[in-house]
Amino acid sequence: MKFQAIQGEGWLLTKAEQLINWGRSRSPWPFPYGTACCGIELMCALASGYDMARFGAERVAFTPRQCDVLIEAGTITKKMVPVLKRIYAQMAEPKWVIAVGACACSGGVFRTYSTQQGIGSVIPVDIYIPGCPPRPEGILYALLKLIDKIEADHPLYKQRPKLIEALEAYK
Amino acid sequence: MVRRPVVKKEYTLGERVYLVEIGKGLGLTWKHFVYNVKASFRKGPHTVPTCWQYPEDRREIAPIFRGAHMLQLNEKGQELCVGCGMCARACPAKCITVKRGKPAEGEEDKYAGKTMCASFEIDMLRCIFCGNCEKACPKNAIVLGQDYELAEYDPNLCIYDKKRLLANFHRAKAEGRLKPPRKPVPVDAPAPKKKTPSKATMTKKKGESGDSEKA
Amino acid sequence: MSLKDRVADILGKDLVALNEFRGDLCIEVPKGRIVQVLAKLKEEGGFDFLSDLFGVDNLDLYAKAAKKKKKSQEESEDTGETKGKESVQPRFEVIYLLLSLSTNERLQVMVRVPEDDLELPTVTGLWKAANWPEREVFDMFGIRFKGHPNLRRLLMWDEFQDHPLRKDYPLEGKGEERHLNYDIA
Amino acid sequence: MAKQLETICITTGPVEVGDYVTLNIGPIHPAMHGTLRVITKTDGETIVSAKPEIGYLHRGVEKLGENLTYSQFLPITDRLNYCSAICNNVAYEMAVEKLLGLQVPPKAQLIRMIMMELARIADHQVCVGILGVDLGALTPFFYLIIQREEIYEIFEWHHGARLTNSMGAIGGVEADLPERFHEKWPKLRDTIRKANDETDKLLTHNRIWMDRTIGVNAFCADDALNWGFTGPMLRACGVKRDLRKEEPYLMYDEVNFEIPTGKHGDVFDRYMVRMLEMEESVKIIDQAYALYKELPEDAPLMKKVPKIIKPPEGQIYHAIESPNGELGFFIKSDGSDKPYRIKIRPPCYMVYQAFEDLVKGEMISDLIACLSSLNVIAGELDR
Repeated sequence: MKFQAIQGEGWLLTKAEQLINWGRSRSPWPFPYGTACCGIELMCALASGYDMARFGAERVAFTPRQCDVLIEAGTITKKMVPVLKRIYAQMAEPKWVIAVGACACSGGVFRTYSTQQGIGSVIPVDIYIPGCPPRPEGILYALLKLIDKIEADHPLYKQRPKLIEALEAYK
Repeated sequence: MVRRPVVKKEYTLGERVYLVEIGKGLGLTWKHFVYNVKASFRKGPHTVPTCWQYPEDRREIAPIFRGAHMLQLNEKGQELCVGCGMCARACPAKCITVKRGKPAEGEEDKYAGKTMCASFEIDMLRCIFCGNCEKACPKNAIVLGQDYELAEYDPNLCIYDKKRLLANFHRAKAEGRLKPPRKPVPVDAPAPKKKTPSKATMTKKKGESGDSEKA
Repeated sequence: MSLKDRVADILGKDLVALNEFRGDLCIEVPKGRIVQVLAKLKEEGGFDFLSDLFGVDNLDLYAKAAKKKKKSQEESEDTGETKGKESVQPRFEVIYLLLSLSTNERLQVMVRVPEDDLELPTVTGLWKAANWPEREVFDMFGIRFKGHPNLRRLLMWDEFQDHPLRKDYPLEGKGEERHLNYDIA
Repeated sequence: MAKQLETICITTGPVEVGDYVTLNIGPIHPAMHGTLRVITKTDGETIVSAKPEIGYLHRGVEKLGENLTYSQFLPITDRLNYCSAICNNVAYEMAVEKLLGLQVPPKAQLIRMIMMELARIADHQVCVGILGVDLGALTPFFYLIIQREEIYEIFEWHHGARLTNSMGAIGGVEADLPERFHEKWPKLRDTIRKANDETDKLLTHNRIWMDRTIGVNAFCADDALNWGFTGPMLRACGVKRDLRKEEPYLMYDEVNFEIPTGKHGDVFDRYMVRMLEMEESVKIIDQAYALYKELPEDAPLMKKVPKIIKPPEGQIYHAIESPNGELGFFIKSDGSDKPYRIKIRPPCYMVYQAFEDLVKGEMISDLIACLSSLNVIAGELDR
């Protein structure tokens, strides 16, 4: 009975979750990790003309510690993989990853000895954007989709694996 | 040690005082600000200084823009693709797989050619949108449309099958965004000679084997 | 005097072969005397700018030629004699692209490097520009340059074993991964 | 001190700390353009040595070229210098045409010239903008980006892509200049000039800008030649050398333009050379457009090339003046439909290898200014 209030119908927790989600989705601070061509289009998307800041991606920080969304734009080579892993590890939870462009998604045309075939095998990716490079609109669309995903998240459940375990047992 | 030319910093008075130039710069940014405010009140089509309010105000895309692929039908509603696989061979990223098939009994009039593609898959994550498939297609069946909103949560959804490519076409047709047929490129038969030949093609030796003298 | 004659004049005996294709002159010089030849070209020929330096692996080319030869041999049913002559051909080439700033002429100087003696003298003393290209040739083909100030891998990471631009290295690699020797995260 | 600095910049390898402070910058430092890494040894704030490490964007383009056909490799060249992809396309196309012994029709040459110069302007704008951003002047970057969108629009309407253009084909170009170009060019010319003027007003005579750029990383001309510099970097040192003039390709010998040069090869001179070159590019486009208008509307755009290109055996090297300098393609053909060996001579590769000499004895903050002014594009540097 104790868990009844938390288990979905709980008004307070749902509202708290909504509040958290609202806050998170309105300020996805990006870490623009542009390594190659897609970085230039990402620059366009961030700069005037498209202005990603309209969706709350206002503060572009170049340190992973203060970012929520890792926008991986460009090729990741095998030499770079440890660096990418490190950046991802340095980001604080909650964190999301957008893979921009063919190279980041799957290696693209560079099916070669030195290119990592997609960053999905290295770090978890939330959104894949095909294109080589995608238009700035394509990047903005992905950001909007990411915001949708953040809004549908359950931050309080996710943070407490033990609680979920208990709930599962309760059922 | 590295040699460095000595550079004398010679400033004019205005530069030395330095507030003059700062003032000029600030004036310029204010001019932009006023211009932008004015432009935002202007009616009519989008003007440059303000930004494109993307989801609502979409930018005009060139009709030849290379976006998501689609498989075209002809005016009679027949599939143009014959499954020859030329696009797959021309693709530098090797992201297209085509299987050739014969149309089933009684369905021949659904296809323009005698054969058809049994399956047609494009891995959009690999695709680099270079347009080589479009150039290679002898039937003008596969074209790159104008869709650019391709982001997906799941990478498996980015592998477009035949159904989805045809759906792309139907959607584009409904919205009137079909790609105009490519104009034939005027190819020259007898070359009109340039007045001064560029150095790159100064010597014309055809059919001369490169290593003949080395052996 | 055309460039061809001039180069032949300057080099004299050092000129092994000369080849012109579409206006590009390529000369072959002996491996041992490459630095002297380049110095001579720089001083006397006026080729004072090194625009690039790179290697070529001729493995496939020889295989193709051998195949062709074999085919023609089979056709003419002429057996024996010329067997094993292809293996004598040095496998690698290193090409120096020279440019004369005053006359705007370009010259390709080629030197052949056999597989069992992968060593060349460095030309960083003549042109500093040869620094990274030589490192790249070492990285990609495994040709060592004697006297190079810092002959390490340039493009691939240090622990990488193979030489990727060799023809017998597969395009998609052999599954190498880079691991740092300290723990990240 | 060492510890503190290390936390600011993300290190990716073990750093050795000797008498000097070893400071690792990159590869994800904001001033390192994504993929560059410099390991410096500093004495206080003065740089004692700076070792650049490259290869973080080595994608195996040359090896890939050996496994693709001649026309398949064309889209890959876009990904070399992605700020001015058209110059790479044209350089590669011209190299293959030289191998085939082709000559492109004049109209195609003019279209190539116009597009290349537009790409050059876009490239220089990015370079100047980023140089400003790295030195703390954000405003010009935004003004230039607004203007650059217009150029991208023309690219999009001509060959269907904004950045990775894959313009033309071997043997010519595939489309005539779009309607939009005819409408837009007079206006675009003014906006380009206006944007440049504004950048000029904001930066050139600004005391802060001058203090941070004049005399920084000054470089001797003979050193520059010894290191293999080309392009704006060499011209900033005072050497008047431009492949468009020295080895005219396309129709550059029929247009008049100046070669702007600097004096000392410092950051300010490089910036000025780039700014003046944009102006010259506008002039070139104007003249080329006038020449273009003289040609009949149905003039040929393509030379007839077989569908599968099989050049004769041989090896050629062809170079053009890309925005960064001499961009050359060496192609060795063995008579098959795939190139036997492709070697790309990227301009910033030669410039970047002199980085240690460029920054030795300067301050750390000047290192950032130096790196931005070199306009090192990692895609072309590492290939």
